[in-house]
Amino acid sequence: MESLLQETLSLKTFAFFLLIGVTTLAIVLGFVTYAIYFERKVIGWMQFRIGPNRVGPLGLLQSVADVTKLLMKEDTIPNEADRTLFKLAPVIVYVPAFSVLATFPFTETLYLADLNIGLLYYIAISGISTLGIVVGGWASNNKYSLLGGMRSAAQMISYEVPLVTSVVGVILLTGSLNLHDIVTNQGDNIWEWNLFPQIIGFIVFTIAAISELNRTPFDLPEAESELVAGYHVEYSGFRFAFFMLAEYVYVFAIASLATILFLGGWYPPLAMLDFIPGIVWFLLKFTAIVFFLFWIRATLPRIRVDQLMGLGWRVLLPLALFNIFLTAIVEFVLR
Amino acid sequence: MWSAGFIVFFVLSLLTIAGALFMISLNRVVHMVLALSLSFISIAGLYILLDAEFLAFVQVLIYAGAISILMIFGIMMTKHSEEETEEPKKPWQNVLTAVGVIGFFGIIMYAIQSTTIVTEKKDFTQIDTVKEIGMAIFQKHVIPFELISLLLTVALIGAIILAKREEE
Amino acid sequence: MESMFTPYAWLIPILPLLAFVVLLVLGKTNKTFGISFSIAAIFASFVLSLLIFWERLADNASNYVWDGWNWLEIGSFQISLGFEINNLNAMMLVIVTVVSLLVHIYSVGYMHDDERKTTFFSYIALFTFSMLGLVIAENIVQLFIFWELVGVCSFLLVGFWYFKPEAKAAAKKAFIVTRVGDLGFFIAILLLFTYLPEPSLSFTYISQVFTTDLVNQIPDHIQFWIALLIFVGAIGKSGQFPLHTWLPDAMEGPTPISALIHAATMVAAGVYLVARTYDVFLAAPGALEAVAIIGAFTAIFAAIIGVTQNDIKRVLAYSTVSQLGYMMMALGFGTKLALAAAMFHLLTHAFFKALLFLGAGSVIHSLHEQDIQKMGGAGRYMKVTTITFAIGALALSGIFPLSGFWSKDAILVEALHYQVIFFLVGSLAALFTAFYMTRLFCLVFLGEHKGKHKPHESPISMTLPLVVLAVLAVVAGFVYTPFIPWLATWLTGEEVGDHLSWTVIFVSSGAALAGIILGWLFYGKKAISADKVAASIPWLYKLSFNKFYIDELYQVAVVKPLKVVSYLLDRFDEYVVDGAVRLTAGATVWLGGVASRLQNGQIQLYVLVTIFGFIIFVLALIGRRFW
Amino acid sequence: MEASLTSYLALGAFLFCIGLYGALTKKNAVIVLLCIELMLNAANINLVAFNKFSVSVTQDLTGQIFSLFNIAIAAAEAAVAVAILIALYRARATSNMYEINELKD
Repeated sequence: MESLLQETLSLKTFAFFLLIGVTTLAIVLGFVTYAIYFERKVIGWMQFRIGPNRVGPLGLLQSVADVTKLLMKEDTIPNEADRTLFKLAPVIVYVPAFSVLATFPFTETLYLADLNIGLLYYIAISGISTLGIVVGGWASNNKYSLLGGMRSAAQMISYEVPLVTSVVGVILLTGSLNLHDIVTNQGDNIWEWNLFPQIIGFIVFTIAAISELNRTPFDLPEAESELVAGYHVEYSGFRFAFFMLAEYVYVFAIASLATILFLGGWYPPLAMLDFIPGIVWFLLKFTAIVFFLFWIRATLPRIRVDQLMGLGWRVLLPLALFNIFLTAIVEFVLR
Repeated sequence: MWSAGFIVFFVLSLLTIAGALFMISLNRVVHMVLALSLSFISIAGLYILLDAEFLAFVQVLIYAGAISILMIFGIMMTKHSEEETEEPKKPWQNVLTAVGVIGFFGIIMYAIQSTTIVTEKKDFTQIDTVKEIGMAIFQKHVIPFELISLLLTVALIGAIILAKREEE
Repeated sequence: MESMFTPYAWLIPILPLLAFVVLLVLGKTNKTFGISFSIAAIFASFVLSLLIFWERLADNASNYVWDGWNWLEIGSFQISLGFEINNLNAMMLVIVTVVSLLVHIYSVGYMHDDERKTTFFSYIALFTFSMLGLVIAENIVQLFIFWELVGVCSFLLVGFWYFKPEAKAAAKKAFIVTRVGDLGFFIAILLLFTYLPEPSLSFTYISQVFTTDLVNQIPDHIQFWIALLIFVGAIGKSGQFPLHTWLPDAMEGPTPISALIHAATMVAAGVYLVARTYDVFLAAPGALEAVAIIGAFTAIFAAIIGVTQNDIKRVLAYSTVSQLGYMMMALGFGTKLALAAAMFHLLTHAFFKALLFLGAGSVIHSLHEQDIQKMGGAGRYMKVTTITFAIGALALSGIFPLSGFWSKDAILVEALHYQVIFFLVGSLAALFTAFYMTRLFCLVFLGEHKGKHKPHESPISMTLPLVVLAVLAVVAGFVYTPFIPWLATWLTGEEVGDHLSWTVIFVSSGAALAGIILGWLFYGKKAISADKVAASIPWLYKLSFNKFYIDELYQVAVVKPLKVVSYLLDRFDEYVVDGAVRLTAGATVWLGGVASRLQNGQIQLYVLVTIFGFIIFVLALIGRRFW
Repeated sequence: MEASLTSYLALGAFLFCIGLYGALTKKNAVIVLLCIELMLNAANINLVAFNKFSVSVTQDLTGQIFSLFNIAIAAAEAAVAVAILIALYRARATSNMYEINELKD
């Protein structure tokens, strides 16, 4: 990236930048489309339903149709809304969501940027989305959306703390913030992954991540029964699509991150299985985590609002801190 | 020919200044906060240009992520619509301030221009800056670091106590 | 003889000072203890004085000087604080402490009902301290300090009843009039400072200079001025003409204070000063002559005024002025014997004048009245007071064998030796003295009671000092009689030969007796109408009654011009000085008003001001570079 | 053409002055706080730029570390300041700087 930046800007380099971006965007959009389909199918099966099955074979085009419908819908903006911010908010939410993907190493060689501080990059950039959510809720000039936005922001900030602290153990083990290094520091065997040494971290990370994603059982910001639909209640059409998109991109990101941090990235669970390409292993693990998220959603009831903050600050944060402490001591003793 | 670096610097500076100016001139407080967030993020970009990636993302994390939202929370907890319009109650004070600030700027620019600083563009790409920073903080600057941690704790407790509603 | 107690003489003034401090600290919290403490302290001082006096009685007891405490250094000049004990001030110590002790005891009764009696006691303790310090002062600067302290104390005490306008005025008058004399004294000190060959102001050295050839290093006229100016100081303090006016007015103070001032402390200070620096006067015959003339004039002048006064204390006050004139006159004769006579008169006068004042106080205490025209017949009710007062009056009049007779006799003998005119003036003054004392006694104690209050005898604490003083007034005279001139020998250190002069004894006794008989005829038997006599020489009566218009003269000659000057200065002050002050103040207030608008509580404005300050600072810094 | 140290310093000075102007004229306390944060950022730009451009033997990162401390302090300051504002708002029902002038009494 540095070398690229140092070059004089020519049409060629610019086109190259653009191409990378567009490709990534296409992949992500494809993922989101089929993640929604997958989610609906999974939940359908779990609830003894069939799920989407009408549009296309096995209903494979259902999500495409939904997205198309959203894009073609009328663009409505409430009269009393702050128009500029109302338009800006989805962008603020989506751009960071998309940007965080830049540092993920999917395999040994397949990555966009080998950033020294990839993990920090993820944490920092994803924080900006919160701003978008609050602004969106405020700009709608609707008390439900405002409340949803505030709740969402409070929840995201609160759970960001245990999320970050839970990965410190991994950073301690690796001695680097570089995601590539974190993966390579793990090994070809399942016991060489960070999963078992960092099992506490992994559990905290998973719970905090679900909460970060505003997914069940932590989907209080958009609890229909009490808040209509949360911060995006006034949004419709493609602006709403952006929020949805961002949410699913974050699902993608979190699943990738969990894979990278705890599940050995592209490494196979056993060394003898390394004939299978790394990308396959990565996708398998990734899919498992996504499935797990959907599974949770289908299984668990929503947590009560007064339990939410308590869980974050009083359970997860101490646990994560304990994990750091423990890791540090073990590291110190072993070295 | 301008290098990509310079163009990036130019654009980022422009964004930073634009954000700051918007913050000064916009009417609604939330807009101001967002404008300033733009500045903060652009400054983070400048840090990357200066090979301070770690600092850049700390900047994003703290300023764009935490402080901006904190300010928005502050606004939402204190705001009222009557304060949305900023009518200058004391125009002479604004004019005086403008004069003073321009004078101040002039002095600083004069100082910058008249000082000859031997510069050398160092290359930080060869070293792991994160590691270096970590080493420096925990070895060379460990006492300031501990003090900062103490400060943050005190600020945390203090803020909670200050903002807590008094017991009925 | 080894001096055992003399080295501790410094304790004598310190004890009253301690009493003063204790009284001051206690305030009004513990009146009984404070007063007891102060009496105990002064008693201790008295005992120590007696012991020292006893030590001095030994033959050839050398003067004791201690000046170990170096106080000031002015160039090569050293002024030390210390004390000196010689025969003269040993005697003074006894006089002062005994009178002060008796006044203390007397005050217990006299001030019994006063709210501020502890304050009163603290003042008299301070007064006693000042006077004792003055007496034992080792050098003339130290003496001057205590001299001024005495002035301050007299101011405080005369104005003790400050709620009375007369008392206030009298206090101010006492302070200001004596200040005129003090100025002279101070100039004298400066002259000494300038002209003394060696850098020292101790009495030892001064006396050494003026008794040896060293005196020739000082120009003659300077010697004269030094002596005269010292005498000016004494005039102020001792109430000599023309600065006597404060003394009668000082009667506004409580009566024990009058006794203290008139008998032992304040007025004696002037006489003592002249005696202390007698060598200086001996070197300047012109000044001596002035002393003698002023003393003589004061003696007769005050005696004449005393004849017509109606206030019991004023009569006594003029009597004091007159007697001080006697002493001064004696000092002016310029012989050692005259000095001894003056000091002897000071001693006897201290006793009988204190006695008279305390007796008068007792009468006032009992009658609540000071005008003798409204008194009468007190003798029947107040036996002790009457008898002691009679003794005092007789002693003052110079009736054989009371103390006043001997001391007056000693002075008149010297006067006869010096110049006959002084002898005649002295005798005439004695006649007047005897006359007005008789008048006073007759009007107060004899005749019918006129007042509303029924007189009663004063309490024991008041009569006891009267008795003691009466005894002293009777016996004190025997220390120096023409037959046994022990005191003169002791004081002067010279053998005094036979000094008997029958002429003097007869003339003075005759004058005294004549005065008493005249007085008796006028006021006792009322054989001759006083009013008719007064009417036959109205100008003299008026002059006397109005104290020769001295106060009025001052009013016209000094006070009025001063008032004009003061008025002009006041206008100057009001318009020019005050104007400048008001201008400054107004400008400051205006500036403050402007500045306070800056302080509107908004930090933003404060920071703005700070920025402007910074800009100005930096611009100045940059500008300096191009200068 | 390269971005020199002077460019960064000028940028920092400019941002600082904007922040100063805002801090001195805005009447909303929250905005004043934001302006102060902007001033801190301007200072940080200078620090990082000096770290990059200054001549030194070792490649130390003191400038960046200094900035880190700055950011930490700024965060603490913002938290406390907002808490104070909320408390003040509760007591005085205003966040208007012009009305917060207790300092003069």
